[in-house]
Amino acid sequence: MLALLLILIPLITGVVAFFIKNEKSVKTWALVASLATLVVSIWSLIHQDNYHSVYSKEWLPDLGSSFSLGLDGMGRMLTLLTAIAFPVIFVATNKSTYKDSNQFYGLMLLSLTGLMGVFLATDLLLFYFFWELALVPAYFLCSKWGGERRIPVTFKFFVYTFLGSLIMLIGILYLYFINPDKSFSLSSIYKIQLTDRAQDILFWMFFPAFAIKMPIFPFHTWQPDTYEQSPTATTMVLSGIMVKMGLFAVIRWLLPVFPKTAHQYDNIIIGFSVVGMIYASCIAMVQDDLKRLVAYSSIAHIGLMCATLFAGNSTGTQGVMIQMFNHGINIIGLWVVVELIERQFGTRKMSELGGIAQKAPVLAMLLVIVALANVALPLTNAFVGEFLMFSGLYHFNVWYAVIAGISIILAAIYTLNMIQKVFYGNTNRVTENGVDINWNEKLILSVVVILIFSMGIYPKPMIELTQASVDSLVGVFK
Amino acid sequence: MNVIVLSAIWGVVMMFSGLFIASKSKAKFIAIAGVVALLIANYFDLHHKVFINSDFNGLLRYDSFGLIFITIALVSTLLYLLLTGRDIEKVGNHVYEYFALLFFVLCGVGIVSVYNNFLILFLGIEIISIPLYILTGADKRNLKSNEASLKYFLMGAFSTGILLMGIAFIYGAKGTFGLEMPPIATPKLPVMISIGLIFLAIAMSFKVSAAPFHFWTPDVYDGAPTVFTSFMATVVKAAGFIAFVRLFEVSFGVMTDHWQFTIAIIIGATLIIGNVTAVFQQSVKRMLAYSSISQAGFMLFAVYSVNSLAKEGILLYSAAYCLATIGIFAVLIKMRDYTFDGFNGLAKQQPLVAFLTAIFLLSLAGIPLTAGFLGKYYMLAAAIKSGTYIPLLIIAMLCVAVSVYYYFRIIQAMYFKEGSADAVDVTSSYKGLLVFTATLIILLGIFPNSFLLDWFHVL
Amino acid sequence: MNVTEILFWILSALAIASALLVVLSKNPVHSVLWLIVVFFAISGHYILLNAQFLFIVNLIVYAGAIMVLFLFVIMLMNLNTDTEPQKNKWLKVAGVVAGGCLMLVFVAALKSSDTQQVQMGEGNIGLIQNLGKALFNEYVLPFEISSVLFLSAMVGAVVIGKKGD
Amino acid sequence: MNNVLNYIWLVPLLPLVGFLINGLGRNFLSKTLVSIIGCGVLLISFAVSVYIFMSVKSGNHEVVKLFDFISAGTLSIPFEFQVDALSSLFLLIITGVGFLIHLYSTAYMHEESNAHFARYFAYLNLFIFSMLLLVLGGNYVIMFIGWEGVGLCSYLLIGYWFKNTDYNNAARKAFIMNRIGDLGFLLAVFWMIQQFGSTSFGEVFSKANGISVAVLTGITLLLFVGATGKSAQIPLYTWLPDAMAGPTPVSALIHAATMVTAGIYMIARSNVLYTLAPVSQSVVAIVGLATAILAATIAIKQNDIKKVLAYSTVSQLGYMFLGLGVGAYTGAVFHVMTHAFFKALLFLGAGSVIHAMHHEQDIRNMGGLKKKLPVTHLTFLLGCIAIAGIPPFSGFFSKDEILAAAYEASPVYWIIGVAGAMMTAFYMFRLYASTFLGTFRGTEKQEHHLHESPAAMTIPLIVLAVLAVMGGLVGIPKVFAENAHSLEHFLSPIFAQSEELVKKEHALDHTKEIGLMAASVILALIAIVYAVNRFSKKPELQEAEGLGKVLANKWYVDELYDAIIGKPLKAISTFFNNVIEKSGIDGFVNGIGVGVQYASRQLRLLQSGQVGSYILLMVLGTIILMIVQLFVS
Amino acid sequence: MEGLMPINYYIFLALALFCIGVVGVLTRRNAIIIFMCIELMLNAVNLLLVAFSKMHHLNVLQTNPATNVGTDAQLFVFFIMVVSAAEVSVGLAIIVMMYRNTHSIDINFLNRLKH
Repeated sequence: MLALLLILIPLITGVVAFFIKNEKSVKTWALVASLATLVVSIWSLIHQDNYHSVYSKEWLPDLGSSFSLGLDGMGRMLTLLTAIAFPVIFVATNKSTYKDSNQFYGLMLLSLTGLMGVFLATDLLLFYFFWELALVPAYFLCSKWGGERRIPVTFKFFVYTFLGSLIMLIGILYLYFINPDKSFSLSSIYKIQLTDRAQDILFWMFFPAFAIKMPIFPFHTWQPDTYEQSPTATTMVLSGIMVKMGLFAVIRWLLPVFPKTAHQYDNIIIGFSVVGMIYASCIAMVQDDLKRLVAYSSIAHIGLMCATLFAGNSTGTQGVMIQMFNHGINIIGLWVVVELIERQFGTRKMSELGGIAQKAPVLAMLLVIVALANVALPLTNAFVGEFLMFSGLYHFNVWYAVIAGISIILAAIYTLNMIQKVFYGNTNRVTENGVDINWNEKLILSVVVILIFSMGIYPKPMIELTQASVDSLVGVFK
Repeated sequence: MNVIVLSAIWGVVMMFSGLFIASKSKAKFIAIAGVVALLIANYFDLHHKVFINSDFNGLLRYDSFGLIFITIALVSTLLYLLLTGRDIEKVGNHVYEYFALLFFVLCGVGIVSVYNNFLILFLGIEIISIPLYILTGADKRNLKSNEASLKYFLMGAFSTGILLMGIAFIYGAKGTFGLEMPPIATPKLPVMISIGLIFLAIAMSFKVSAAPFHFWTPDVYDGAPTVFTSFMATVVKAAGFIAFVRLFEVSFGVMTDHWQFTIAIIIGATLIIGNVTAVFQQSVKRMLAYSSISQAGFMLFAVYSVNSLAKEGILLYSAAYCLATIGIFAVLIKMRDYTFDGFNGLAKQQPLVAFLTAIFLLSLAGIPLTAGFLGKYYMLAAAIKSGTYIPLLIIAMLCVAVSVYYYFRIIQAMYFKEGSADAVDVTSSYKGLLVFTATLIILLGIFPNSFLLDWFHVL
Repeated sequence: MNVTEILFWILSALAIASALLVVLSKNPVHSVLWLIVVFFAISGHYILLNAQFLFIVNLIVYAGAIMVLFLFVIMLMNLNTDTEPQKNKWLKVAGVVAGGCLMLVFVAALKSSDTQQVQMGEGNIGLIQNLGKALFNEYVLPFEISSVLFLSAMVGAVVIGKKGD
Repeated sequence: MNNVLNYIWLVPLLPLVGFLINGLGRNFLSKTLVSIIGCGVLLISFAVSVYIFMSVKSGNHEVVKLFDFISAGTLSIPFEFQVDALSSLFLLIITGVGFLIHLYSTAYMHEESNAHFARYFAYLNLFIFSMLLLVLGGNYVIMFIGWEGVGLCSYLLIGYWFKNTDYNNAARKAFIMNRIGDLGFLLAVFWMIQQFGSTSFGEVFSKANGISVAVLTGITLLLFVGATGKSAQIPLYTWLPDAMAGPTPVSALIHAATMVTAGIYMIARSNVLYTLAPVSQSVVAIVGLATAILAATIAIKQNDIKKVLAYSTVSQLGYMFLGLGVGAYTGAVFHVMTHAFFKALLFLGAGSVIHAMHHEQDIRNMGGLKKKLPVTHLTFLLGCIAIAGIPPFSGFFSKDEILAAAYEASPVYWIIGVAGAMMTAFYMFRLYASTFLGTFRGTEKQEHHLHESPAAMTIPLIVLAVLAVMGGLVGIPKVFAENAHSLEHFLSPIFAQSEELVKKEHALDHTKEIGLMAASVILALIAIVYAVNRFSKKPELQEAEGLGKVLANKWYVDELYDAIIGKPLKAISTFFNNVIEKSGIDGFVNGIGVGVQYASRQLRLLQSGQVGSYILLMVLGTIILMIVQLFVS
Repeated sequence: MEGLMPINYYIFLALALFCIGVVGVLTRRNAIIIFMCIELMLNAVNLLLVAFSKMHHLNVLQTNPATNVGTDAQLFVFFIMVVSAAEVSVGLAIIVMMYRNTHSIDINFLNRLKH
């Protein structure tokens, strides 16, 4: 029941939002809607029984597909993340004005719907539906309200991801016809006994879609451009949550269904991911645009998660689970800061900024905390995740862990660089009359910070929430 | 049978009312009334209540497949007339004749969707083609229109020759013109059947504009008056597919593995040529012509895999395709300038129209929640079910990705580009109809069963 | 080598030769005339096959009405002189080669097919009586349909041909 | 529970509270309030530590488990504190010295504006908190938390004056160098998890015997990498001298007394592992020794008062590692303690001088401060003597214990060590002489303002001076008095396991030991006398030449690093960004798009508009299809 | 017996005419002549159909003397003639219209629509 609510609330409110012409009221409306979603998802944490967390209804009988949703530990975590993210985004971007704001917020809520659906669907075809539905609003958001190069860039992003999912569609169909009880439901798909050859082919039909979405090296080139060009609010959605769709899909639909092939090619995939980490970190070091820097750092982090997933031991997987949440929180925090800086000073170029710490000490402090979480300093949330992931990767193969470890150092380099160039040093004419952030921005960032520390100091609840998912996955994977 | 008879009759009615009614503007009302009448007649058809009751010695075969398609065709035609009826008056003086010809075409559509005999097929195709030659050339002052008409006629006649040759060989092989084919004992296909099959396939490919027999399509669609292009590209083309599928299911269904490879080649060629060539077009009208070729490539999967999924799929697909294309043409007709730049900033002037156009385009591109997606989905499913070559599917998918390029160019123009494009004389009823069309597309995309496919089993 | 065969060969040779001349002759009028000859030859074949009805129809409809129509149009456009400028030579060659290939493929495909016999001379299915019965019994539907076809063709011809608008 | 050890969490908690109060209330709190809070929390936790120390001294020790930190699958890492002799001793040093330095700071930082003053104390408290976590941590992960925490705080404090770009660079360098070390540490931890399935000290050490020597060597070496980063050993030492950018009390606290000794603490803590891995033990010894010498040579030619002290710190740390390497764990810890006293003293003294000279740090512009700053002068002198290792000052005992052990390991160690000691004596007194003796060389404006520092600064000096003088008496070697080495006795439970692993077969006989001591002391004295004569008259003002130049430029190590790591990394990143990313991968992706466009432009031409060619193409298509149908398939 | 002919003769004759028609379509530029060539193709088909009808008639004749198998083919030919007559009327009308507007029926000038 709650599962259905999680989709319905944003869907309905989103459609309604299109008709609210007044900017202030549509902002409030969107905020209220997202808060409602948050309430429901928290509620779903409390009521973990069947009645609340499962919903199923006949939909396309002769296609063997049904409209069935379900919340498991991982689903709860990711829906919670999504539900937290949107209010944060809405408040953080409250000050920035978008023309046709009703369309903007409507589309935002629709993309929320799509994301929720992806995390909730327990039917492969339904999953595919939402997978696309999350993409389309994002496309419109990016290329209507984005930067000057937005149209080609976001189009590339769209076609790239769309192509990936089309190939996946073929895979889905093959899976359906192989499936003896002609059904798309999660349970029946997990039961299929695939021949090795079928696994090989199907795996490579599914994986690209997810690899592009995550994205991992070398499928990542759409990402920095898109992040750079799209409005920050959308960038937050893309990087905070949509990126998780890829990982989630790997955990939910790829590894359990094709364990053998996943094992067979784990070295290739992990190798690429690890190389990608170093590669992305290196590139991040020479970026001047804050958004690009964050984008590349995100690629590096995702690379680690993907690699660890395919290492496939419980420690690492557990790490990935909670890191999905933590990375979402941290990177949204980073984007909020970027957004605040850009809105105040009108530029994202680090070379043009500097000395903001004198003008906006609170902003500086909060950013430093978020940035340190980004480099996984102990007692911040990211440390727990990365510790577990590295440990898992280490179990899989020492050398991957060592190489991946180098990215920790590189991360420190570019992050501190960023802090120094933007916040320290002396002010210049761009930043000389900067002011500190106001209360609701403080509020948002402090929410982020509180999450960072609470997850970092006492991660136990989150771990327990996802324990079951991890065990089942690892169980299948063994 | 009702529909066939009534449409023919109504064609005559249109002709004569042309003699007695002076004002042009009445014509479309009579026509709309006619289509409504046809829908009623079709309702009786659906329940097997036939006015003129006679057995056709197996020349016709009324099954749910054909009947449902006739319904789709009639609904599409109704929408088409409601949306663009007024623009037909602008084409030339012989308004009533145009409508009459449209009704004759409808008669042909009715025939080819229920035929059960090569003779009927031949007559049906001709009865569709000949009025279309005329309608293509309807804009007599316009050289492009003339040229299109002549090209269409010459190539059409040529394809008729090929069709007949095919029929002749099939007859030579089996001695009757009935569609049913006796099961082939020998592992190798008799040569005469093989040749006949190829020639029939080619002739039908020509009608549905599948490569490499598609060359007439862009020129004719481009040259013909836009209203008639809209009709040609939707109802007529879909009817061609129904005929194609029926032919290959009933006649050659028993020997699929002998010809699937050949069809696969045609599919591949059609998809690639259609999509890739569309990319570079500058005129939306011409782009839509190529897009219709690429869509045909997808519909051919139904011919490739003649199974129940394919038949349901082709119905759904043609419904989705007709609705979306009619919608887009209805918008296109209202535009001053048919190039992509002509759409720049339409969302400013006409937010609703732009939004609906976006839905039509998304449906054509096959984005989920639109009927277009499910259509493509069924095609793929059918193809996979009847066992296909993965490379072909991959090609198809790549082509879909390419198609996104040219469909989204319009969306980009409407929403993201600055400009002052505007649609002329947009009435609220027109908007309402567009909304209705879009709603149909969405509904078909979400609940295909309750709106279409369940009948397939009921009837 | 009985008389039928001799006639067959003569008519075939005539048909093919005059068909070639249709294609080759520069002057459209000549082409038309040669085409009429082809039709006559084919009608001759119909006689050989004892399809009397078709023999008549072919003469009247084709060799008579249709070809005269052609002739009129050509005269109307006074194309009787060989005004047709030369088409691109390569296209011509390509055309011929393509046609030849088509023929080759046919021959290659059909040469090995088992040969059945064709009844010449007698047999009464080609007689008007028989065909008329069939036409107005089981083939009445196509007959009606073809009337619609004619109707549409007529309307079309009027729409297109009517002058002055 | 009446057991006092269960209140151990108070010790780190108090500084944390201080940090939070000062950090959040920085805009509201007055300086006095801030100082009271900042120092107060420390005083209390010092008191608690003393209390705990006492109870530990009375023989009880335990592992206090607070809560489950990370538990995934089989791996379970509790948040636990290890309270025993070693940690309690460090508790005393950290909180005690820490308190003094806080006190000192209240005066030293007084010119800072309110907010920044508060920020300073917040950082300082946070540092103390992390340092306490480090030493209290009951397993390697908790230790690592503190380990990185202190790194962070040192980063924040070095870059305290964030307007100055050089300072920021120094801070960044420090953090990154530390990070490199931390990676080693982390890998070691993972390896441990793999081997032992746990990181708790007790479990690890008890299982250590069963593990192959190779693995242990690997783990210990990786740990040592971490240590080199934190404790500024070759090759990662270059950040420490730069770290002098921070305020002087910070240098005293972090970069002399406490943080830099974390490496020693960690190795002493895992002494069992090292004892079982002789190879890494000797690596530690050699690296330590090399560092000691290298730093000493550099220190000789430095003119910045703090730089000299920094290099001397590095070299002293080298001694400690030497000690660890040769198995004299007690000695090492002993030296940590004494070094904390006298090096803190020296830094604070230097701070006092700088304070008086208005942030002048170049000793070439000083001299003759003796009479102007009597207290500072006296305490500084005591500190110099202590570090030079003249009996009976503290430095003598601790250093000599290490040297003796080194001699046992191999005489070569001893010789080099003594050479280092001699240099130490030399540059320390070069510093002393050119700062306090001779004539004043600064501007008269400075001379005019010269004044002794306020009580808040001198009191810590005096206290530390006393400690520096007396501190050695807790570890009087056997030579002079049987089992007067109370420290050794106190720490024995920690090192017991290693002790029994290596049977001390021949203790050095006393006459020989005394001889060695005498030798080292005499050499040191010679160096001192020479230095004082040489520099009290005419200090070297001209630029150094030849070898001197090389030394003055720190053997060009920074330049070397930049050349072999810094520049290539930058180059390769730029290459990735401009070539591989833009032209390579993205180029390929875009290339597909361009390719489609091109193909489209070409395919268009098929649509020539000529009916003839259309039909021709159709016929060709027909032929092909027929061939396929009839002859291929 | 007298008056039997192998079907292949007719097949090849018809195909020959058909191909000649195709060649004509491909090589001529005059729309009318192209159209005539198409008519030629249709006639080839007619001939073939009649031949086939007689062939099938003969095949059945042995078993059933009273059969009228093959009638349908001849009727088909009849319909083909009908349809082609209709086509001719329309086609010539279109050609005439073209000629009125451009004073040429040369298909090579039909290139306003391309690409």
